[in-house]
Amino acid sequence: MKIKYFAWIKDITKKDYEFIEKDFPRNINELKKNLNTMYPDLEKHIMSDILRFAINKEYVSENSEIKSTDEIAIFPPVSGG
Amino acid sequence: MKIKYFAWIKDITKKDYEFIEKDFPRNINELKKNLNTMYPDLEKHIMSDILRFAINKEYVSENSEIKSTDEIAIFPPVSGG
Amino acid sequence: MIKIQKKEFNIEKEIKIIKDQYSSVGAVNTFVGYVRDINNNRDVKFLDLEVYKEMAIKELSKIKDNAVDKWSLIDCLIIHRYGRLHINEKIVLVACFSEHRNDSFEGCKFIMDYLKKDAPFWKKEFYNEESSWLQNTS
Amino acid sequence: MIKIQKKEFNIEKEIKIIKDQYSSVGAVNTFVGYVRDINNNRDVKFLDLEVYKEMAIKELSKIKDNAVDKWSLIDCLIIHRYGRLHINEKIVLVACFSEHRNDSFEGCKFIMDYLKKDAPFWKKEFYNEESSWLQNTS
Repeated sequence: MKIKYFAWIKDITKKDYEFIEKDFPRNINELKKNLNTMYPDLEKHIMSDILRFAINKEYVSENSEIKSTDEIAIFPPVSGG
Repeated sequence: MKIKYFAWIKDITKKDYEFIEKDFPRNINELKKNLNTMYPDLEKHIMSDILRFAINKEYVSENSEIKSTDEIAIFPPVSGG
Repeated sequence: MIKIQKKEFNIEKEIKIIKDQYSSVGAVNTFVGYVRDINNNRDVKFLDLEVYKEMAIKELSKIKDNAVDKWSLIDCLIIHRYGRLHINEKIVLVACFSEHRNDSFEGCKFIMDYLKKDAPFWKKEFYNEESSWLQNTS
Repeated sequence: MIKIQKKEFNIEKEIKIIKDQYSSVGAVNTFVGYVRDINNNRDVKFLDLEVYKEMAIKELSKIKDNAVDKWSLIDCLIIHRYGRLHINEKIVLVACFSEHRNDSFEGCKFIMDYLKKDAPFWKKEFYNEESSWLQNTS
């Protein structure tokens, strides 16, 4: 499972992406819990609900199932255009 | 007094412009009467109120006064853009 | 800037001339109108565009000033061609320069609406063996 | 067509590539966004634009398809740059091609609104001695 980080999320994780190799979270909520543990500074943002999640380049708004082969992206509000 | 004609008005008047040298019409309504006499084929258009008049390159919507030195333009609905 | 001209224009170059003057511009909305191959279900060959030039400059300047005021535009460019124009040729360009995008969109729409209604230009369309003068609808 | 690229683009050339394919196009509305010298009252030096490229292509294609359907567009072009961009540089171009002008205006506005809301791009602005990540407001 590949996890990608963008914009200021990377300032917290200190990396662009990483792989989860075991104990895969089964859904987005489980992944959020894992992230809170891995990156305590991320917790307040995850709790505040401003971050967006995408599974395989598609937005997810609910607590979707995830598979071990999925690419999950976590990012702050966008600012393109 | 210079009178300018545009688009299909010219097909009726057979000219782009002409000068009125005497018996100047004092206002747009008098000019319309003169035009009806000069160009009988124009009358139905003048009566139907679709033509627009400009005095010295400014639209006039009412029966405005005109002076012997004015440039009057008469034209059909526009189709620019 | 108002330009009424026979010759073709380059969108990039025309916008750049204005944009280069203002580092505060963040948004440019541009409308370009072209001669289409079919109009009112008839095959168009070309069109002749007639203009009352001195009045068109006056009228477009007024429309432009109103748009600049109403939508806080930084600047605004209108180019309208006249003479014989063939299919796929550009007829008109309106570009509105503002800090933020909404003003540029609204300004450009406003100018196009009034240009279509009031600017003294007339199109005569030529078909295979006939021609006809057009009239803008609202 | 969707293009996500580092390099500068020429508005005239990009529009011509699409326009040349359709003689039925009578109207092209284009929006171009630029890096401004001042944002939120701060002097901007330059900005770094980050993108989630594969997702941006997917997301912009979806937005484009929706606009084409909703506004009967003949075609549509979106170019978005990424990487380091300096003041006065172009960031984004959206061009909507239609028969009549209203569809091109509405289509372009629709795409810009959704692009600002959903396309995965992030701007980091650099000032004299600081920098900050931006967030689009609605």
